Amino acid sequence: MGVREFIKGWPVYRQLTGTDPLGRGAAAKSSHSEQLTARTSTADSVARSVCPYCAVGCGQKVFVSGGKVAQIEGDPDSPISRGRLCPKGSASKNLVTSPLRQTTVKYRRPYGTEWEDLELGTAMEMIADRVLATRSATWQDADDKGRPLRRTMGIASLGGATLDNEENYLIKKLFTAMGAIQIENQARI
Amino acid sequence: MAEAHPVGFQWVMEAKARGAKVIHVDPRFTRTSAMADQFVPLRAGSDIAFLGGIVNYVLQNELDFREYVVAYTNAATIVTDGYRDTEDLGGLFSGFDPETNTYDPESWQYAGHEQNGAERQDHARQRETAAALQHETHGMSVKGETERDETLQHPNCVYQILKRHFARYTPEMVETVCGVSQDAFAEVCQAWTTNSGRERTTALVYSVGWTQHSVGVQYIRTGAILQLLLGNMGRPGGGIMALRGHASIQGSTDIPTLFNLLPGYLPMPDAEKHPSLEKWIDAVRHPGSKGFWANAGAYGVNLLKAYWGASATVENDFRYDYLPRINGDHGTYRTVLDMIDGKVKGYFLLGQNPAVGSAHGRAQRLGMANLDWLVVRDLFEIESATFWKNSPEIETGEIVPEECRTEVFLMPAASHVEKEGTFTQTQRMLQWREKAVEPPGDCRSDLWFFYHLGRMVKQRLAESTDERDRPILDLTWDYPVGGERGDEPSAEAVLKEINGYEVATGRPLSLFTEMKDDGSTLGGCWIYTGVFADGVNQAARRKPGREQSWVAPEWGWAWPANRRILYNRASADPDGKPWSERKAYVWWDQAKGEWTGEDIPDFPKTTPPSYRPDPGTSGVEGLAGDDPFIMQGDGKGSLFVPVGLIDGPLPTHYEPAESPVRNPLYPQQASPTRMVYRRPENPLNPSPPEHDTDLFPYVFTTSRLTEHHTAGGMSRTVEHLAELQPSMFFEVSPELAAERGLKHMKWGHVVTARAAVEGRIFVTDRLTPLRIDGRIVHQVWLPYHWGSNGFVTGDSANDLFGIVLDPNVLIQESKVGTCDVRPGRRPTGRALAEYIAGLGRAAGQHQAASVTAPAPATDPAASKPDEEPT
Amino acid sequence: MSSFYGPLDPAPDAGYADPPPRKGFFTDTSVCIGCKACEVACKEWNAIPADGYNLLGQSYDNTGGLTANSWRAVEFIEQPLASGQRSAPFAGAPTGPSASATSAVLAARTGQDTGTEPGIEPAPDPTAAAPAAEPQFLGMPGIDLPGRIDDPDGVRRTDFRWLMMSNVCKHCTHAACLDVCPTGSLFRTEFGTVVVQEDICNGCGYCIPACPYGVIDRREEDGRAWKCTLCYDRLGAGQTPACAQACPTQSIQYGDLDELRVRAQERVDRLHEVGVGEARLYGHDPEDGVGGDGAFFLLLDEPEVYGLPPDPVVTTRDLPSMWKTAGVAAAGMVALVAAAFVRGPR
Amino acid sequence: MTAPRAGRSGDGRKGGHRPGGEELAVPPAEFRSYYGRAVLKAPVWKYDIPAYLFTGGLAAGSSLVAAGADLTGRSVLRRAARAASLGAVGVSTYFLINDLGRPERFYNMLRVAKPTSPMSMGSWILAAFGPAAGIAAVAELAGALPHRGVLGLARRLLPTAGRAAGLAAAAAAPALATYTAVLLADTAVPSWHEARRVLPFAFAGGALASGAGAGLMAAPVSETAPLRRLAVAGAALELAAVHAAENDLGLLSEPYQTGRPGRLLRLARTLTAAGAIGAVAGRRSRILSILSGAALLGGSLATRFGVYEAGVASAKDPKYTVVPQRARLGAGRPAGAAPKDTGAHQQG
Repeated sequence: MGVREFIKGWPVYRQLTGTDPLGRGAAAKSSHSEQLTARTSTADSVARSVCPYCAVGCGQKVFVSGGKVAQIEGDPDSPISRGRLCPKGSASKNLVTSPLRQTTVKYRRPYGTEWEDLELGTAMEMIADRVLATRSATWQDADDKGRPLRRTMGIASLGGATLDNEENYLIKKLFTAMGAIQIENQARI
Repeated sequence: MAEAHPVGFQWVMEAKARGAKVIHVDPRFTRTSAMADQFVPLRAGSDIAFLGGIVNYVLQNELDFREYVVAYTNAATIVTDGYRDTEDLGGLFSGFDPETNTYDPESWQYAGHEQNGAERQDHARQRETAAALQHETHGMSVKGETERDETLQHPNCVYQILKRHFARYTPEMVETVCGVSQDAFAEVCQAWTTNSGRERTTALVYSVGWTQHSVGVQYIRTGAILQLLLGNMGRPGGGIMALRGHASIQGSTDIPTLFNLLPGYLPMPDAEKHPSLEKWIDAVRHPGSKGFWANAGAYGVNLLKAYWGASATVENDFRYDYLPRINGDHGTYRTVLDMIDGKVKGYFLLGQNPAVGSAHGRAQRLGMANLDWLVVRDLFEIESATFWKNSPEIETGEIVPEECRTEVFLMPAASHVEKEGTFTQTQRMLQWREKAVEPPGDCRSDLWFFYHLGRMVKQRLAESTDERDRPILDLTWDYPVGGERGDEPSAEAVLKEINGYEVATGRPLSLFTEMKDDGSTLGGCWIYTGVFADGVNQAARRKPGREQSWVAPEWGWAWPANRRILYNRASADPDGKPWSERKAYVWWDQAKGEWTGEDIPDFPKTTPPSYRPDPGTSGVEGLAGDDPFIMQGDGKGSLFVPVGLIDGPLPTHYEPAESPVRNPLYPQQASPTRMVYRRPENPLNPSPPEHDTDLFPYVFTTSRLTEHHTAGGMSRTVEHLAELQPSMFFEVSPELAAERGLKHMKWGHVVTARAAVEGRIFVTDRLTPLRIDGRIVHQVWLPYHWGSNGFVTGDSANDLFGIVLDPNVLIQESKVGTCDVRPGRRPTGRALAEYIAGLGRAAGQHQAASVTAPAPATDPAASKPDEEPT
Repeated sequence: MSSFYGPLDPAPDAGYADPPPRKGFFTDTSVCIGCKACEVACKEWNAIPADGYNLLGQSYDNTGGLTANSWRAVEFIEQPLASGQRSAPFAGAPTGPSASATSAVLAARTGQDTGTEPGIEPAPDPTAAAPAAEPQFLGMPGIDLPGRIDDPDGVRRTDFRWLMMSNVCKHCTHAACLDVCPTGSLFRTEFGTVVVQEDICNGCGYCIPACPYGVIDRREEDGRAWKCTLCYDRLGAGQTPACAQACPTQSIQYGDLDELRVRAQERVDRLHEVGVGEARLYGHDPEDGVGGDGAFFLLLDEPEVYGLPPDPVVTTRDLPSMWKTAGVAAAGMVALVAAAFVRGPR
Repeated sequence: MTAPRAGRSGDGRKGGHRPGGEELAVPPAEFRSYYGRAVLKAPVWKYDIPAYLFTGGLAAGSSLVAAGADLTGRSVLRRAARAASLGAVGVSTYFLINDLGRPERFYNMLRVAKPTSPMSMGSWILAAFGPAAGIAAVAELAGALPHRGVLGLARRLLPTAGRAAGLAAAAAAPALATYTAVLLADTAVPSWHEARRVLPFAFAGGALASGAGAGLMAAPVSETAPLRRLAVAGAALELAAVHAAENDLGLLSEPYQTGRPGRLLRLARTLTAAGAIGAVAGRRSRILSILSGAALLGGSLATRFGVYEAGVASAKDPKYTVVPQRARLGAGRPAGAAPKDTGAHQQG
């Protein structure tokens, strides 16, 4: 930048030569302000989503830039919510980007006093082993009158009200096939 | 509603702006009250008395919408002679067995249907298995043909029974029981009735705290009776709206992760009642009943086909024998007690935090501490994952990490933007979410977790010849995988299976009526059939609301068949014409010979209003042209429920399991059929007529704050929410503050026989003492969002509750209890355990005498009739 | 028309040729449900840090007011007053004098660490918050509460209302913060709003005492002044500010200021019709001390009850006379020095 | 937790329990507020700014004294005053930059030239004054330079340049001394804004008194006769103006009288009066002159801190915001109805 440009860019010069002699508006505008854009307009992609909190089902638009969630806000198209969100819905980006989020598997061994790290794959293998072992150990073929039960009472599950229908479907399907019946969720609470 | 569902509340504000009167009934003045035209404070646990009073007002003054009531409800139906009401039996209905604390509903049947009751052999079992939750949805299984007296004069007709039953719910009684002044009560009665009828409708909105009572089902029943009497069901601006609290809690009931249900409200087979496919199907379709449940065979077979695919054939009853059987109470509370007893070894927690969110947190945590293994899948390190290191029981020495053997896997979950799939919101609408980003690190969707768990289990058993492994090996589990990591199962493929398709061609079904019971179609959840109609993901539809009609049928997809208002045939008169132009919604188009309107008609499309079935016709064809309640066995709205409820055919005010007052209405103190678990770790506070009820003289209730979400796992962990309500506090009236020496913003604690919970005291005019039965009753309110983890921490209010359940659905009473409130912080460490134990001992002295006599309890977190004359 | 005072269209005055219509907020407190969506939406969009986990005891207000880290702040006011349109909520309830006075005093003592300066200070004189003397309870627990039965005045808690308001920067027509800013960091945008330019602000702090509403504030770890920008970036993209978009009940309305003023007047008229006589507009009048606010309010009580100044004035109104006075004083200095040196002996 | 509202009878509530227990000039104010919290934000400035108010005034006063000394041939006084001026303006600059939230961006102060911003004007004034005062002070070093070469040239030119610069600084000085009064008054801080007609005189007087005081301490008694006159005049002006602030602003005088600012201003009054008297009485005593000068400086310093803190106190208490505005509305004189200055008092 030459001196001339520097001078021309100097707001005092703009005050003296432009329409804003008092330097309170146009003359005082900074380069940052000149270049300001809404990150919602420059997002790489927008996903149509639904708020994860209560059951009103407000529409959300999830703006993504550089593979990261840049903004989550209400979807004005939704006839349910008309673009509005409550404080929880409005905090959705904060939710998914919270520094407290767990992103690795944690393991507490029996009688342990601290978490340990575990590979995801290892954890899955261990869980599968335990499910089968427990199922085996607690299997009930029939009741005392000989009526079939075909189940285990050793494995229980709680949760699903915050999950997708597809997930609940697989959960119920798998547990039912395995004979686990104490499958419950918030609807009972 | 403004507190917990602010965005939904915009529609109430919209109605208000157009002149609707908004009435809010709640123990405490909330954000909703602030916007209401009338706020009615009442005692937690007294809602049936309150609503029953309105029912009585309607009946005594004959203010019911008579034409609607006669044509569309069972008001005219005659009940068997043997029926005896609570009026006659001191608060019990006929058929009560004091041995088991259950009813034999034989004497509640419609005249001529008496054998109906006999079918349900074991009433205690009914209660244990939450059979009513099944009935809730597979309809009242009564025969289609009933004896009726449309003059409503027959002494045994439902209308007259109703009138007698509610006769004692006078304004004076409402005042006595609820603490609502007669003036305020009259204002509500007048508003509700004058705003209902041909030209106007009134909506009843409740939050699901209503269900968290020992008589929760009957709360909602009372609302239903009132709305039916006033002709507010199936009509725009009317109805009963449950404001549910979790993004897909409706979906998790439709496609249930519940012990007693299979997808589409099909019952889990009972070892005793459902020995065969046929028995199972018949239990649902109830031969002789009218309506769409008649096709239950197709629904059941399609589910079995969806589970076991090619292996499920007509010859093997579609592998019905692969289904595990229930034979009792396997609900979450029973299961937790079993954990304490060492009967349960492994536990999955899927986005659920019972250590904070379930009643009796201590029992929850002690149960978890006695497992072999626990898998927690969550976004955050929730309290249920860390019970072994920082639960209150660590402090009291009840859990010692070095002695607690539970192996814990904390598996990070994908958030709602990191996976695709559908949520079903509170109005039964499915909305598809697109995936925005990949989940970070080891975070995975539950779809991924269960798909791969299933795959690994199948692999491990591949060589098994054990017959018990066949259901796993034959399970269809071939979902395509993809995504950036290449191993994410396709949610859309799962949704297609849920929707159902023709086995031969793969063509998606458009409606459940296309389902066949011969194995040629399959579908995982019949009520969701149509969500993939024409091979299009209908739940992903996003036509802007402003570009379509006010019903907005092209946004998402609502079950069944994309209907937005259930039973909307009732929005037209018996002749098929709208009750009024203002309230036109669905009507009969004579020229086209079909039902039409703003919504998808909830009725056989071409069945004219004048249609009358031949005698003996059942099923869909059995529905007369003016039978709008097409899922009920008689096609009528049920004022009186002869079948399916454990605790009586009509709502009756019983005191909550814990109450400071004697039931002013009946000698029977609390619900006689409530589920009580009498165990050392589950002591209950004494209630009248037990002695020493002044140990716990106050009523407390809990609810949500706008700024937090349930057990706080998704809000205490979010700094922009945590800062808005950073600390546990509880609210008392100035009068109670004076009585107990409580100071605003100072520490105080609330105690029950189970726990002591501390927080900052808020002294506020928003709570008021009430005059109940001649004495002053104070109420305390607590939010229940805090626990030991997150940006902000605090004691958990749910620790205060014991475990007492509604017998119909096995949901706990966690919206009302008795307590004491004391200034200062609670004791800590072992002193806390001793403190509680002392309270428990004091309370326990009074338990012995009280098993059936009086138990009490309930009240509403929020019940709000909103009236919307639009 | 003065650039310093009175009605004015600020954008052209600030040198914008042919600017878009002036934008603003109309915050209708009569429909505010106090959900705080505005606070959160604002923080999310503008990447504002949390400002402390402090329970204030001011009803549900744990924000405490506008700071550099809270550009929207929802206030809660519990009043034993008639609402004008409702049944008395506690009529017939067996209630007595309220202890709210005490409560308010205690709440007022609470300070808050907001990570900003000056942030939220405790009230200098908490008793000023008290509506009435603390009720005297005799301390005798029983069926009837002490002080209730023998209440000679017949004072019973019958009426009650809970007022809520989302406070925000007013975007004054004559904005003192902007006027006094020495760097031009605070400037008037083409939309007529007042915005801090974060690349310019050097944290001199002058804007803070200049604001007649106590809005603008400095972020401690950052040193710069921050406040509501009316989402300048979103406006530029034709979008609605984050708070207004989120607001579930349209308590916060965004739009062309002229239109909002009309809408607001209609709303007041409507409320008056239905008996809410206490409804009044605040900051809507171009003739007021700041030339009208770009963000104005419908209130249900006096402004000071919401912590708003009842008759704010832009300090710059008096600037010409102040410069004049300073000139006189300066001339006096010269005269006195001259006199001192010229006159008399050494 | 009801927020501010009127008592049951419908009147306002008690507002003023005064800290300190001094006599109230006005009856306790009745007003309502939001939990008693401030309407305004108090200034965030630390000690730098009140200190700068003093050093800026000192620099201005000193440069005026230096110019007078220069023109009247009092070379020791001139030299001392020029040094004081440069020193004071240097310290001032440090204070100003130190107080910034982003000190590295101090240069943005010259980004614009805004007559609406006293701070902007002040920056330009300082930008003019500082170099001038610097050259004037440097010129005093001329005598130490060699006689030849470039520095010899400088040695010859510097006295002239020094005089020119000194006069230039003196020309800017009155603005430097008084703009700070406008800087304080041009805020919403009630007790500052209300004192807008007196603060410039207080600061002008203070600048003169401190300039004179510095001179008294540095110069031999032989050269200080003008300073003694100036000290009396400056002190009188300062005392009169502060007295007006303390008494003529109605409720808004209260912060000047009470609490810490009240104590500071009483100290200032004592010091300033003593300094003025000492200046006159000590015309033959170097020691007394030095003490008088110190008292004047101290008095000026205390005045600035007192005035500053009074403003802060007035901003922190909603009473001072609400009550006068309510009174204005009650009298039918809202700000909007009165385009002209309608302060509750007219003092000069």
